[in-house]
Amino acid sequence: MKAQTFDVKSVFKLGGLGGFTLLYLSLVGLVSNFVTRDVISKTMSLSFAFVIITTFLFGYLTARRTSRRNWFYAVGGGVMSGAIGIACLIILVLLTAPLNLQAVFVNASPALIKVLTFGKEPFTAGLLPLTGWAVVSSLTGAMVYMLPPNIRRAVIAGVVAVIAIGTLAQLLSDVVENIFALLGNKRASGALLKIFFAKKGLSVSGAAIIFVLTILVSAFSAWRKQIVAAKEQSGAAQTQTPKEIKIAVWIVSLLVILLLPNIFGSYLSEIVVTVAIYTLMGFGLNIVVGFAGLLDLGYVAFFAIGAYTMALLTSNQMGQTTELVNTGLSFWAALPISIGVAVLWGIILGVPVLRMRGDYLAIVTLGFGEIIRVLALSNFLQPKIGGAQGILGIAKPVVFGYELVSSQQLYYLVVAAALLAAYVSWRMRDSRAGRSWMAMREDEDVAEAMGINLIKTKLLAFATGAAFSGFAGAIFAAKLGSIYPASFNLLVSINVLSLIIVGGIGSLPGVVIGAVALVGLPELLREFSEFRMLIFGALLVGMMLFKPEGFWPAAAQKRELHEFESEEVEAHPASEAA
Amino acid sequence: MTILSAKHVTKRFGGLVAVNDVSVEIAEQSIFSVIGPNGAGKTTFFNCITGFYTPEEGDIIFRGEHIRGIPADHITRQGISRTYQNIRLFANMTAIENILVGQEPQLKSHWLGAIFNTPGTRREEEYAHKEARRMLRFVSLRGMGDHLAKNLPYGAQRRLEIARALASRPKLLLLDEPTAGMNPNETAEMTDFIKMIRDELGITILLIEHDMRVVMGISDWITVLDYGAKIAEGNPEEIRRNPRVIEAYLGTGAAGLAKPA
Amino acid sequence: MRLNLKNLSIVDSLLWLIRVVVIVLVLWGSIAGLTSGRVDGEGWGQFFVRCTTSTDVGTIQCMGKYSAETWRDFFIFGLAQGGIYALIALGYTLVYGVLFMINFAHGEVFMSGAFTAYFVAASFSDSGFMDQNPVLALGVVMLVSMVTSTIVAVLLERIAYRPLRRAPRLVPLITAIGASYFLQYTFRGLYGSGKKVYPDVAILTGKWMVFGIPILKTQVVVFVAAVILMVGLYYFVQKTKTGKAMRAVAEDKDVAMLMGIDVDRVIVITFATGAAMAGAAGVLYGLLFKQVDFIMGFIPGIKAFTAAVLGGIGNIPGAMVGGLFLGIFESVGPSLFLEGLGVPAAYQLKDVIAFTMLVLVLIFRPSGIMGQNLSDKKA
Amino acid sequence: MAMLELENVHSYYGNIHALKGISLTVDEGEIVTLIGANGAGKSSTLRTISGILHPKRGSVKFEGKNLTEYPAHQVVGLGISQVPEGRGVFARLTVRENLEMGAFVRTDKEGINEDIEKGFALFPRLKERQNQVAGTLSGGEQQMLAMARALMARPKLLLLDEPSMGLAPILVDSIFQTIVDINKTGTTILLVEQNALMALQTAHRGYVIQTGEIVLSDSAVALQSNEMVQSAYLGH
Repeated sequence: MKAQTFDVKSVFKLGGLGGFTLLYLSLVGLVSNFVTRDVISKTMSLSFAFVIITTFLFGYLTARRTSRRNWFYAVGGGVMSGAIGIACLIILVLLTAPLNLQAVFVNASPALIKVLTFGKEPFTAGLLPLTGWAVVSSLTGAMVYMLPPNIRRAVIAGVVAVIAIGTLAQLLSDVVENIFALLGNKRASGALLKIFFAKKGLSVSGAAIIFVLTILVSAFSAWRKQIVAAKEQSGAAQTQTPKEIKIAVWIVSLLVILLLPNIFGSYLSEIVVTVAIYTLMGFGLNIVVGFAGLLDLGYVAFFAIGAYTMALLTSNQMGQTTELVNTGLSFWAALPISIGVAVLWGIILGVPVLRMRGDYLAIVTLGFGEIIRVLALSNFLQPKIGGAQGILGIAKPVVFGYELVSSQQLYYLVVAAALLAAYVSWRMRDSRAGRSWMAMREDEDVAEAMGINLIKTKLLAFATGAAFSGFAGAIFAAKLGSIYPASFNLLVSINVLSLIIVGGIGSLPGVVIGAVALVGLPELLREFSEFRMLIFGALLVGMMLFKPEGFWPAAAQKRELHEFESEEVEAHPASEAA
Repeated sequence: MTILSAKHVTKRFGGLVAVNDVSVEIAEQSIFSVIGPNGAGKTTFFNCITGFYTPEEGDIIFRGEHIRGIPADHITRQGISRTYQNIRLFANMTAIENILVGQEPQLKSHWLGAIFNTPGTRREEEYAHKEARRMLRFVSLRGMGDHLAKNLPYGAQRRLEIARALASRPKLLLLDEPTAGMNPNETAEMTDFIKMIRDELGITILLIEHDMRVVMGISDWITVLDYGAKIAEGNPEEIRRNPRVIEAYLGTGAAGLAKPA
Repeated sequence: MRLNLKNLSIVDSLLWLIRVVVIVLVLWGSIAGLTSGRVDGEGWGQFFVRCTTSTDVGTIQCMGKYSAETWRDFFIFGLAQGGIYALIALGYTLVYGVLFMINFAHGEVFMSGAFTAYFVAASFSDSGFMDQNPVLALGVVMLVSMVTSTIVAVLLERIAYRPLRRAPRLVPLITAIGASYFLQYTFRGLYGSGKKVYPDVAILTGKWMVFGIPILKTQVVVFVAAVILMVGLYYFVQKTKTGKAMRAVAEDKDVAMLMGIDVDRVIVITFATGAAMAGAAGVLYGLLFKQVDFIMGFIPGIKAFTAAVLGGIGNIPGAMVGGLFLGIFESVGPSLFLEGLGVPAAYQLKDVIAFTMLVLVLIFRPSGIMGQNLSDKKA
Repeated sequence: MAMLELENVHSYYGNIHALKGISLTVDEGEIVTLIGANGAGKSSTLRTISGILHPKRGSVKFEGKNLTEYPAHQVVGLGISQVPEGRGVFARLTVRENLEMGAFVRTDKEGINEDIEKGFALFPRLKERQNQVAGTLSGGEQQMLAMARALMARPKLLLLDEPSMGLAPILVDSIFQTIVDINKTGTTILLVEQNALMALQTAHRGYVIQTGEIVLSDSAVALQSNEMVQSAYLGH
C-alpha cells in the first residue's frame, strides 16, 4: 500500500495531460471555430465550453486519482490540476506574441487568442478570467467526484444534458414547434420555446430547468433501480410488463414512425433518410461481418453497383452523356434488377476470396472497392458510365401516381426497406443459415467438419449483404437523382463497418443505434463538418478501447430472448459431474 | 464388417512425413484406439480421415465409398464426425446452438423458408430443438442449453463437444484425447460414457488417447504410431507385451541411467 | 503428380480461370503495346530486325508509342518511387511480423513526418540555409521527419494498440482505422488542409550521369537514400542484439519473455523503427513528388502495404523487393499493357494496377513472392 | 531455507482455474520433479514461477524474493531459466542466435562466448549446426538447443517442461543423463514430466499434481513404490 500522502506526482501528470488536451483542442481548431455557437445564450459559447469541460474532466480525474475521498486533497488536487492545465494554454497565448505560430499551426490565430482572452486588450489582462474559470471548473470537477455516487451521477447527467441540448438547440426547438403544430397548438409552443430557447442556444432559464430536471429524473431512476434490485434480492418474481402496455408501446412507436417526417421537418427528415440508407447497408454488412465473420472493407462496391445500375436503367439523359441508350425503365422495374446485379457481383467477388480469412480478406475487399471506384472515375469507362461527370436525370420512385421527391416522402420508402432488411436479418439469424454463419465465424474448420458447406454459406452471406447494399444504392441514386463516383469512396465502407461495430457487432438494434450515432449525429452537427472525421476517428478508437462490444451488444439481446430457458436451469441445477 | 479402412495413407508437410504408409481396418461397432508419442501423427491421421487434409498417397474407404480427397463437410454427411484434442466448441454460441450446428447434415430447410417462416421450416426447427435438448440430456447437460459454450466447466465442454459430434448421427465417431486434462474420476466417467455411446447408439469409435488405463480398458483393437508409421497393432494384451511398443511408447525404464548423487 | 479431376472443385476452376485471364490480358496488352510501333506493311521479321539492330533507339519508334528512353525513364522513376514504397512497407512488415496486426494507420505515420518536416524545409529554404548547406539542411529535415513519425507511432502503440494486444483481431484493425482518420484530421487541424509544396533544393535540380545514363538528381538521391536505409535496417535486425530480440519476439512472445526480453519494449522499438523508416520515406516523397498534405498517407500507405504483402508480409527483404517491384510495375504498367489493350488515359488506372496486384497476390500467393506462408503456420 | 517456495498458489487462464492452491519447495542442489496428467497444471506451475502467469492468490518466493512482484522478463535475471514445453526454440534464428538470446540479460561478451562454447561442449551436435536456423534441427537437437539456451543465463534454478515430450526413447535416455550432469555442476532443477518413470528415476524428490492440486509428495524412491503412483502414472 502506498502512503496516505497527497500524490503530487499524479496531480502534475493529470494536470499536464489536461494541458496537453487543451493545447490539442486549441491548435486543432475546436476552440476557435465555435465562438458564435452558444450553448447557453450569451453566457457560454461552445468554444468556451470545450475549455471548461476539459478542465472539469481533468479536475474530476485528478480527484479520483489522488483525493482518497479526502475533501482537502480533492480541493487541492482540483485547483492544482486546473492551474497546471491552464498554464499550458497561457504559455501558448504568450508565445503567439513573439513567434508567428500561425505560419505552422493554422489555428494559432487571433481568433483563438480572442476566445481565450475574452477579447480583452492587452491580452495578459484577459488571461486572468480564463485562469479563474479554468481553476473553478477544475475544482468543481474535483468536488463533483467527492459527492455520493448517486448524486454525482445525477449532476454529471445534468451537465451532459445541458450541453447536449444546448448544442442541438436550434434543431430541438424546431422539433418542438412541429409537434405543437401537429397538435394544432401554436401559441403554447411559442410560450414554451421562449422559456427554454434563446436566439442562439439555450436560454439561461432553460439551462437551469433542464439541469434541475435531469438531476431529478436521474435521481428518481436510481431510486427505482434500487427498489427493483432490493425486490429481486428478496426473491420476488420479476414483474412482467403487462400485455396492454406492450401493445401501447407498439402503437405509439408505429405512430411516431409514421409521423416522423412531419415532426422533424424537411431538414431533419433529410438526415433521417440518410441514416436509414446507412441502416439498410448496415443490416447487410452486419450479416457479412457480424453473423458470418467475413471482414469486408469493400462493401461500398455493392452500394455503387446498385446505384449505377439504377442510374443506367432509369436515367433520362443516357444518350447525352454516355454511349448507352435510355431504357426508360421506372424505379420499380429497375429496383429488382439493381439488387440482382449487386447480388451477382457479390457472388463474383465472393468466389475468389472464399479461401481467405481475417485481415487478408479485409484488405482484398478493400482493394475491390477501390478498383471499382477508380474504374468508375476513369476515362476508360466514361463512355459507358459517365466518368467523373457521373449520371444525371435518374428517375424518382412513383407510388400510386405520386412521385416521391422530397426526403419527407422518400422517408417511407427507405424506412420500409430498412424494416424489410431488419426482418430478413432477424429471420435468417435464427434459422439454420444464421447458425451456419455463426459457426463459421467462430471456427471455420470445425464448421466445415460439422457438415457445413463453407462455399454456399459464405456466398449466401456475401449475396445477402450485397443485396441490401445494392438496394440502398438504388434508393440513394433515386433520392439524389444524379450520382458521381466521388460518393462511393472507401469512407462509406468504413462508415458502415464502424456503425455496426459501434452499435454492437451482430446486433440488429445495434445497427440502428450505430447509424444514428455515426451518421445522424454528425449530420446534425453541421458546423462540426470540419471536425467530423476527427471525432469519428477518436470515437472509433475510444469505442474499441473502452466498449469494444458496442452500445447494444448482440449477446445481451440473446439473453433476453431466451429468458424462459434460463429459468429451466434454475429448476434443474447443473447435473454435471462434480 | 469393416466400417472404415485406410490403405497405405501417407501425408507429408514439406519434408516432414507426418503419416507414413498407415493402414488400418476398423470393425463396425468396435472401439479402435490409436496411440503413440506426441508428434507421432495421430491427429494428422484423424485429419486425413475427416477430410481436413488430403493425404498424398493411399486410400480411405468408408462403408464402401472412397472418401480420400472429398471435402470435409461431405465426409461428415456420409457419417463421420469428430471431437478435438483441444476442445473446439463454438465458444460464443450457446450449448443448444452448438448442437443445432452439429445437426446440420440432418437439416434440409432452405433460407427462403426461414424468411417466409413456412410451416415446413417451422416444423423442422421445432424438431431440431427437441432433438438438441434430448442430446443435451443424453450427455447429462440438461438445463445448460442456454449457457454460452465458453462459460461451461471443462468437463461439460468435453461432453458438449461429443454431443455436437453425435448430433450429426454419425456411424463413426472420432474422439481426440477425450480425457485430456481430467482427473481419474472424470476419466472413469468418460470411459463409461464412451462405452455407452458404442453400446446404446451402436456407433463405431476411433479414439486417440494417452491415458493407458482408458485405452487398455475399453479398446477392442489398438494401433500404435511412431514417427508417423504404424509400429504395431493388436488387442490390448498384445500391445501391452509388444517389445517395440514398450520401447517407443510405453517406456523401457531408464536402464543404465545413474541415479544422481 | 497426377491431376485428380474429381478433386478440382468449382472454386479451384474459377480461380484458375481468373489466373489465365489476367495472364492473357497482361501478355496480350504488352505485346500489342510493344508492337504498336510496327509500320504499316512492315513484316514481323523486318520489324524485329529493325528494332533489335538499330542503334539510334531515341528516334525509332519501336516499343509502342514511346521511345526506349521514355521506357528507361519510366523504369527509373519506378525504382525511385518503389524505394519509397519499400521504406514504408518496412513498417507494415515489422509490425505485422511481431504483432500479426495490420497497422492501418502507418500511412498516417508517414504523413505526419513528411508534413511536419515540410515546415522545417520551408523555413530553411526561406532563410537560405538550404542552399548554403544543403546536406546538413536535408539531414535536419529528415531527422525532424523521422522523429515526428516515431513519436506519433510510439504514442499510437501506447494509447491505441497496447491495451488491445490480446483482443480479437478485428478490434485492433478497427482501432487502427479510427486512429488513421484521427491522425489525418488532427494534422489537418494543426497544419491546415491546403497542399504544401516542398521547396526546391538547388543541388538536386538537374541530372546526373549514372553509368552513362542521365537521371534526375532527386531520383538518384531518393533511391540511394532508400537503399542505404533499408540496408541499415536489415543490418540492425539481423546483427544487433535488439534486432535479434525483435525476431525472437516475432516468433514467440512468451518464450522471448522467458529469455529475459522485455517484450513491451521490443514492440515499441519495432513501431519506432518502422516509423523512422516511414518518416524518412516522407521526406523522400517530398523531394520526389513535391507536394504534401494531410491526406497524402492513404494511397502510399495502401501501396506500401501491397508491397509488403507482395514480398511476403513479415519478411524484411521481401518488403524491399516488393516495394521496388510495385514501383516499377506501376510506373511501367499503364503504358505497357493497358495502352496496348486500348485503354484511354491509362495513367489514371495505375492505382487499379496496384490494387489488382494486391488482390491477385493475396488470392493466389498469400505468402508473397519470397515469404513462407504465415497463415499456414497459424492455423 | 528453501531456494524456491510456492505457497497456496492459485492461477487462472481467463476463467479456467488452472492452479488450485499449489504449495511446493525446491532446495538448492536438488532435482525435484512434478508429475501429473496432461492438463493437470504442471506447465501452469512453471509459467507461474517464471512470471508469465500471474497468480491471483498465494506467494512464490525465490531466495527470499517475492517473484510475483517481478515482470516476467526480470525473472531470468534473478537466476531462473526455463526450458519451455515443446522446446520453444526460435525457429527462424540460427542456433548461435538462439544461444545469444538465452544470454539476453547478460552483457559480458566474453563470458557469453565462453558459455556458448560450454554449451557446444555439452551438446557437440549443436556446434556442427551453429549457423543453421533452428527450425531445421530435429526434435532431439531442438531439445538440446533449448536446454543449452536456458543454461546461457547461468541460472541457479533450471525449470524443465516436459523435456522428453515427443522424443525417441533413445534420446530420452541421453536427455535425462544430461539433466543429471547439469545438476552435478551445481544447478538446481525443477523437472515437469509426463514420463513419470524416467522423471522419478532421475529426481531426488517428487510431487504429484492432479487437476491443479498437489496430491502427493515424497522422495522419488518412495513415490516409485507408491501404489497410487504406480497405477496412475507408471502403468503397473
